[in-house]
Amino acid sequence: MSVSTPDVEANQGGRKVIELESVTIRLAGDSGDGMQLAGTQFTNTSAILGNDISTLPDFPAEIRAPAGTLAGVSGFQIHFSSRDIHTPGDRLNTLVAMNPAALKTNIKDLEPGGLLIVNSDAFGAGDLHKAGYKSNPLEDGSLANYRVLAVPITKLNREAVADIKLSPREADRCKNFFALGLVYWLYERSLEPTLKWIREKFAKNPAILEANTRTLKAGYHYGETVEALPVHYRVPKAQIKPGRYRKITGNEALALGLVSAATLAELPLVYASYPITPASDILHQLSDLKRYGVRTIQAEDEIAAIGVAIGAAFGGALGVTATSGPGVCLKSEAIGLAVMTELPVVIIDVQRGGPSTGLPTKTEQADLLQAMFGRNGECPVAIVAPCSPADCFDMVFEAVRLAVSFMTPVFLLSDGYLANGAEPWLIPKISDLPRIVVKHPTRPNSNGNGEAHFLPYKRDERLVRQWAIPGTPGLEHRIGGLEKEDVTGNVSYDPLNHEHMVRTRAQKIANIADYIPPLAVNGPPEGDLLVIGWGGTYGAITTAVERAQRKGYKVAQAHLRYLNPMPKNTGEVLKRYKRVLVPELNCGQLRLLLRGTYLVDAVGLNKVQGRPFLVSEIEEKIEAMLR
Amino acid sequence: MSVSTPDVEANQGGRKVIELESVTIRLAGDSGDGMQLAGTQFTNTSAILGNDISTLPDFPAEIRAPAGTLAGVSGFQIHFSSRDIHTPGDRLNTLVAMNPAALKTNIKDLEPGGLLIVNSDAFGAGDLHKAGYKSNPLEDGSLANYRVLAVPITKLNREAVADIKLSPREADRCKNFFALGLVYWLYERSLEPTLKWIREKFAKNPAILEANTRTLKAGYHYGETVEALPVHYRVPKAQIKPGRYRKITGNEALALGLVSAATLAELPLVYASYPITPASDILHQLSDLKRYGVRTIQAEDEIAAIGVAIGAAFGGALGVTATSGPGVCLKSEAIGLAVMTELPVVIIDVQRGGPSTGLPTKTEQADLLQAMFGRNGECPVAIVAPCSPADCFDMVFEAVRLAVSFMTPVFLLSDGYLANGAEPWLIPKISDLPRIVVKHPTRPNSNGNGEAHFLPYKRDERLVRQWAIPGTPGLEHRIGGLEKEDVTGNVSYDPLNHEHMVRTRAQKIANIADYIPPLAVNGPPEGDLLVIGWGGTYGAITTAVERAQRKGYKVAQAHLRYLNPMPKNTGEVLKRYKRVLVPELNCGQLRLLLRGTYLVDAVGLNKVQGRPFLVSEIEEKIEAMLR
Amino acid sequence: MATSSTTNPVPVLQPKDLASDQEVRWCPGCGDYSILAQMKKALAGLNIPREKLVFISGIGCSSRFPYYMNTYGFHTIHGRAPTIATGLKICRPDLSVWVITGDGDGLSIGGNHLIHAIRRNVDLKIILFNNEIYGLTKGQYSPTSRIGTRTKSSPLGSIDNPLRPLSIAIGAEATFVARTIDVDVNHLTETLRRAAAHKGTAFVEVYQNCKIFNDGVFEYATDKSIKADNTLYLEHGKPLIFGKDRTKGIRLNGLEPEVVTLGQGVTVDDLLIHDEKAEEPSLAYLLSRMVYPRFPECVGVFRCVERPTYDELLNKQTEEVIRVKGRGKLEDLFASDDTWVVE
Amino acid sequence: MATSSTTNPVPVLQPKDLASDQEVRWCPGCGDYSILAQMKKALAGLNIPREKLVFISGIGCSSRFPYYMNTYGFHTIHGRAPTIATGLKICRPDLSVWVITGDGDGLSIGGNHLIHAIRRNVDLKIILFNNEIYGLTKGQYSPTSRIGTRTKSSPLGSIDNPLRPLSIAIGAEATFVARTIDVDVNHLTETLRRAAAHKGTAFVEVYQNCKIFNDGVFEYATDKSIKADNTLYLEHGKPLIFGKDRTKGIRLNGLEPEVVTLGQGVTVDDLLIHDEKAEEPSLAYLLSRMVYPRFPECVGVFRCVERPTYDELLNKQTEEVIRVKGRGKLEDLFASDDTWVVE
Ligand SMILES: Cc1ncc(C[n+]2csc(CCOP(=O)(O)OP(=O)(O)O)c2C)c(N)n1
Ligand SMILES: Cc1ncc(C[n+]2csc(CCOP(=O)(O)OP(=O)(O)O)c2C)c(N)n1
Ligand code: SF4
Ligand code: SF4
Ligand SMILES: [Mg+2]
Ligand SMILES: [Mg+2]
Repeated sequence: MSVSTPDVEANQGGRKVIELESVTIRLAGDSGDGMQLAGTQFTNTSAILGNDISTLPDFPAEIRAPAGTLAGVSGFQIHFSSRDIHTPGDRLNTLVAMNPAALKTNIKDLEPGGLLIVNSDAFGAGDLHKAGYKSNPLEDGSLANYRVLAVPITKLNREAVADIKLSPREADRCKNFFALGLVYWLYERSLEPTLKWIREKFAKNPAILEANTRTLKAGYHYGETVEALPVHYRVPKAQIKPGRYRKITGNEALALGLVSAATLAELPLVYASYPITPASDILHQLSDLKRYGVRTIQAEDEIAAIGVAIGAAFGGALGVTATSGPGVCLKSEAIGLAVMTELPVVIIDVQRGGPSTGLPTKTEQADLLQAMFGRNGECPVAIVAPCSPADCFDMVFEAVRLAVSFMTPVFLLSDGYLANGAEPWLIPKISDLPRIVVKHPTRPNSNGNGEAHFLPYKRDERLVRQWAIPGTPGLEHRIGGLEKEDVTGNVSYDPLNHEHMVRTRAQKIANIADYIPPLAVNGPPEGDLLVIGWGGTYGAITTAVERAQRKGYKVAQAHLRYLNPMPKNTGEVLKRYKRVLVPELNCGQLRLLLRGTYLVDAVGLNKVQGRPFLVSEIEEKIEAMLR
Repeated sequence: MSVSTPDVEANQGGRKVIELESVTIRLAGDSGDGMQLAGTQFTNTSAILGNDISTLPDFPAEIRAPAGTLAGVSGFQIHFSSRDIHTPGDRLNTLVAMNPAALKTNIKDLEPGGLLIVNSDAFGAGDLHKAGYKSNPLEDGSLANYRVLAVPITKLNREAVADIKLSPREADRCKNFFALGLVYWLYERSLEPTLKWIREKFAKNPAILEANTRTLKAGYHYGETVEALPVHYRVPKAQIKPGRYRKITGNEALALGLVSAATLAELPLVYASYPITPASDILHQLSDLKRYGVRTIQAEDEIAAIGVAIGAAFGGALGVTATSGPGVCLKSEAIGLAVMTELPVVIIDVQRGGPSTGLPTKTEQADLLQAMFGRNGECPVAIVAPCSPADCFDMVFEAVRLAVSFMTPVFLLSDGYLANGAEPWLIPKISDLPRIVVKHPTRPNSNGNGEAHFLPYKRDERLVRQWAIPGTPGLEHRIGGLEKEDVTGNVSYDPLNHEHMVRTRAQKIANIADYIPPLAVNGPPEGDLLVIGWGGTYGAITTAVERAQRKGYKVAQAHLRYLNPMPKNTGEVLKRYKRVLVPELNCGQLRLLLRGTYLVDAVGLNKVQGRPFLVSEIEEKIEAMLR
Repeated sequence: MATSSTTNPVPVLQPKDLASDQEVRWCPGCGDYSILAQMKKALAGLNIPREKLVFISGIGCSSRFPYYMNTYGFHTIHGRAPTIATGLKICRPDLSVWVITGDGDGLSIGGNHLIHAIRRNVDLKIILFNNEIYGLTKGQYSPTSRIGTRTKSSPLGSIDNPLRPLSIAIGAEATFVARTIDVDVNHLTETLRRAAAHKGTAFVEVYQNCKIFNDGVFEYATDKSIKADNTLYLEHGKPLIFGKDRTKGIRLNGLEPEVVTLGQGVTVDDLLIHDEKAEEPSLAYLLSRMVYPRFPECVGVFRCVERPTYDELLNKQTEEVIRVKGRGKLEDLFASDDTWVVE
Repeated sequence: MATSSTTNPVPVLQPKDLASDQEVRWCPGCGDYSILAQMKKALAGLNIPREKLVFISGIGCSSRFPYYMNTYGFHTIHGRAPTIATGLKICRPDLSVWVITGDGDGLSIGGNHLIHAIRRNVDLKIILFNNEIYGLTKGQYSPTSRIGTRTKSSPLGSIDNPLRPLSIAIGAEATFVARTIDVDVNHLTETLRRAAAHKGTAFVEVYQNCKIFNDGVFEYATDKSIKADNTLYLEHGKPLIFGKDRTKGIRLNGLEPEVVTLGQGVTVDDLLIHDEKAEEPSLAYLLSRMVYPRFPECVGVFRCVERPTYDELLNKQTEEVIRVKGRGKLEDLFASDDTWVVE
């Protein structure tokens, strides 16, 4: 979102203040430069200030590359606004580059005329060479299209902390806070929240505390004093639903959601996982929540992880496992076992760039058809997909609800963008959270020839079997992966029984459609175009569609958070629009399902770059289709 | 195929001879009764006699059940005809049941008025009990709808071999040949081929040789003499393409096809597999063909098996692995690696009943979407599917051709029915077999900055990269599962490169369509209905469609032997018919692909019983749709 | 499967109480029958209530076992039983969890899960039916088949050097390792009882005859006329003596065992003494290397030591934090990061 | 990757000839750098032509290794490198095939393939970089992490009893087993040379420091001031002596090793003599059990014996039938079942 025309022109401290609706900035530097921390501080401050926010970190590839190299660049992007926003922003209004490598890898995202703040101390010949610059961009005119503010950040930071007892390394480590202070001034943010954080964080280390405090202020004052900055900016409070908020990433939301769902369902949570980017953080989060009764197991591989989850489910616990695409391959046989034995397990797939090892740190949506069909035989499972970081909380809750109330494995499809992206989360009242009621049977469920029997595959009207658990006297039974006889669950090779069971398993999943909300439409109930998506593209699609609507196009948006089964009204919604557009970060997977299921001539907008959609990309496609 | 009205009535040896077009018989007994052997003998004899044949064994579940139980019944069905036939037959004209269990499990398939031959000596109280009969079916009138011939086979066989030195067990083991002899008489078959087989097989064991010879003849003469059989039958020679034939099962054809393709491509064949029903026999076959230069490895699991195949391919060999559905799950991650590294491997999936362990010995077609989509990321592979046992030879040849000429993994989808079913195979002339030309590069393929370089991901006009193998000086290079930079193959996280490579991999597979035959139509070029199928349903569909055509319906048939990519004209063919029917042994997997790709409102005929289609089932559906 | 119910289980079970209603489907003469019978006998003695017993298996003839026990049971997928058993045990320490596996299921496809369950010392009783063949898939050689074994998949004889189940288990830090034989019914029963009594992973290899595809492969250890000379029954604290008339023994020569005959100069005191409690597993390992025909093969408990179990440690860790910090409330959890209020 | 070509390779390679054009991407200070350098040095000496060298790895920091060698290389998938290396070796016995793996890649997800490659004795050189951590995924504990290791995934300390790579390898019938240390450059080079010289699976554990996530975990074995007392360098046929002034040794007490000080009554003759060629692996196993701080940890070649390799046996079997029966012709193959002619 580029700078909108100034609403207000004040004259304050001799400086112009320009009020803006939304701003997108990115802090970029070497992995060692602490950009993630500075970004987090800016985000928190802006949130407390009352802006709506959306952020996205950009980590370097998995291994720490040598300092100063392109591969070692780490960035943190913040979109803050006085309006309700849904994405971390397309183009940057301001870029802070702590070294040449950071400049080189990020400059392309800065809008023409955008503000570029660089640490000029880091542009020595060696630094330039490491970044592959033949000449110094600060001097060769290649940055002419931008407003460049070259600041000797290293030097100024050292001066700021000069008379504090610190090793040179420690001293230099503070420079991210100098930059942060400068940006705080630039956007009229109060230093207090960060100063408070510094006080708490470094309480045990007065020297560091003092150093960070001083350099933060020094950065701020530098902004005030230096002539080079004629204006600074103001982004007013946004209209936000009142309540207590926190910032949450998708992976955090999944962890919290799982603990909440288990607690409210009164089920012990057993989380078994094998580390894999970008899902590992869920394991890290949950391992730290043992006091909430969570049991985490780091298994020897993905097969073992889902095995543990299935075993836990057999024992009456909430069995959950998370992984990314390559791990889903390995879990697929065991998922089939859970389908055949009709045990509730939640499988989280934090999708990343594929195929094969692919792009482990990048985002993609290309595992949908794998989740639908990636198993032998007719093997239906339920699939849900959150649409934003905070929505991960609600949808993992749904995944748990569906798993235990339909005795089925449920896939939750997240992605690298949702996993690491953050947004404000209105902390829910516990009493407002859905209750999940689980009843393990305690007595036999039939009375064949006088004797009481337990029939493990006897079903209720929704076709769901009972969750009888070991330790219950009189309900002893055996389950397994061979085809089951209807009702008794005995092994059966009978042809008609097999057909009956295949169709029953399919119908049970289909029945879920009666227990999920219908597909909602954002925009006119009918019209020229429906833009339908799923997962993490929600924010970009929403923003694009709303812009197109403001331009007067008859376009609506629908977003599928339930992918199998789809909401009952999906087909009917699709038919209400002349054309259908399906933006996906894959080659058209949802599109195939919609076309095959509903015979609509859906068009795809497909991007497979390991990056989320830019709002503009979708906006252009919409206009191209309607113009 | 029920008995057609008699064409000829001869009077021969005081007996009527009725000439029939086609006959279907089944020999059923306990696993120990040698029914498979008797069936094979009858098949060979009929083939030599000039009939067209199609056979299907019906094994008991995997473990040998106690003798005489239902679970222990083993059957062998033979369809022999004076016309060109495509299936083992729907209903039985004659059933031989060696014990009550065999009767109970098979009688339902005998046509009304059909001939039932039972070994009356095996109907004691104990035998009846084991089979779960409350009363003796030979006496309680429950068989009134059939022509029952109760023969004391055990007794007669013992008499026949009485004065030969044999243990009682050895003596009784011969009784299958008594039954065989009787059936030979019934259908006017010569004993000579079987007598010859006996002479060769038991050359080292005169007693057994003599016993089998005698009892075979005794059975034949019993037919001649016993009054109970007023008629016998004649099935004349069929019009069959001249040449040398052998009987072949799908699994045999795959083994022979692989060896042939490797030999003609001048590639060493490395076949790595982990045993699994119904694919194990391919491993058994190939382990016995070491003198054809085959290397077989029984790996520790399916993952290791495909790992070995990929490693062999990297080394310049033809790497092949085979499994069934559960094993495909385990191989899926490694298949992704082969897609990313663009190495040629052939993956054979002999489909069985699913999901999970499912019905290991039964047939199904439910792994199509798994083969298409069962991997993380956008991960396209080529897929072919043979349509008959003998076609397994041709299609595995195709799989090899596509794999090595397009540097891609290729799936071959067989199934339990094709694997164990047999039909005559016209032995090809070696000179008529397709040549597969493989050239491993021996010198660098570029000249970047003066120096000669080898670029592993440089492609030809079909987008295929070169197959450079270790040991070649100057071509040293590294490949792997991380996204590759175009041309150089270096690891690349570049967004646009990723998109380019994803689309390039997809396009390479799409390009295969230029190198496969178009979809052929059997029947009118346009009309009311197109019946389109894939895999082992070919025989049943063909027969049903031809019958409907004879009844005057405007119905045509097309069968997909290439499923990814599909033949270029597929969409155009589909559009030429008012309606489209897709019979599948699954819940509609090809149907989803056709609808999603071509937006045709294809209707499904779906059977999921672990059994092949009956011709009548398809015939009825066709008429129901057109009536 | 449908099972008859006894809402208040009889305190002392009879073996027959442990039989399910399912028809047993192994081949006539299969060694599995005996193992099933002895298992029922062994468990009947322990008065663990039926509903507390769980049998978890992979895939194979042996893995059909759970269907025949009137307890809770799970016939899972090939090679993965230890993972599912681990999941069950960690959340249900109250259960007695048994894993039934085969030489293919446990050592071929399932080798990794087996060694990880063992090294973690999850409180599972793992019974490996070793018939040196793949029975269910109709007779291919297995990872325990001796070199040269001719099968459908090795018509010229297998070339894969076999694994020794006990050596692998000991290499994987096992706390309980034993070997027994299908037809030695008393020893089998006793060994199963010992396994049940062990806290931690109990790994038991059972020599099991596959009547159909590998008949007689253990004849040297089961044939009345010769078994005494080819097997050595281990007893804790006792010298290693064997032979028809117990005149032969095992002596250490440096670190190599050697067979000696008692009498001519050799006395019982020269013999190696068995110590199943030895701190270091070197003795158990050495015994696991003794292979027929060069040596008699040891039968009995090779090693039995105590170590905290994984399930116990895992649950302790949770209980401990809860004890110290108190059970977490969702409210606190949600507020565990900086929060702010919007009016 | 694009690589400069030398169509007729220089007979004797220099280490630098083995460097690829790819920028090395490990963290500054990572132990992997040293292993890479010594590998080049070790191989340069052997004059195996570059094109005959193949490095196959799984996934992990360590597994990036092949990209940095100007040989053939394959960065495969997590844990599966031994299977792919086996496939390559059996059809290309002419190549020198190296497997690079980590403690997670080789012992967690890949444990099963590792033990099967070892027991089959496929002619592979398997180098396991043991840093007792998952580096690439940013620091979770691994199957070799000591109990109590605090990581992102074990904030309260790990509870999984670790595997000892050498014990597992020996339990899996290994023919060559060695241990060396990233910073002991000469020993590392020499050990890699020994591995290269072994015919069969050579399994080498390298203590490797992960600067970022597990820094200093091997300090006891690398710190100049103390390493002499905490490590014992094995030499074939020599007594087990160690210590700063080589006054300490290892003596056998029954089957338990014990640390003794030479001098007071204890002479070198009392000490255990190392024998890497011992027929039975019990000694190697016992040495693999010696763990700091109770014992010095052995470094060097634990075991090195000859056994036919899998690849060799496999190819022999084929050559043999062909020699005896003659190379099969397709015509015979097609006619291998009864045939009949239709005129
Ligand atoms: C994933 C998978 N691969 C292969 C199989 C086929 N299979 C079933 S059991 C078995 C081996 C059985 O051998 P073992 O474990 O020794 O058991 P046994 O039958 O000898 O008791 C195999 C290969 C399968 N069911 N699943
Ligand atoms: C199937 C699969 N699961 C998980 C991962 C994630 N992963 C990559 S490397 C690794 C472990 C690396 O540890 P190690 O083998 O010790 O190598 P190191 O990085 O320590 O050298 C994991 C879990 C993956 N790439 N693939
Ligand atoms: S095949 Fe062998 S192991 Fe399986 S049931 Fe029959 S005898 Fe037992
Ligand atoms: S994370 Fe550790 S092992 Fe990986 S490169 Fe960095 S220092 Fe080396
Ligand atoms: Mg077995
Ligand atoms: Mg590691």
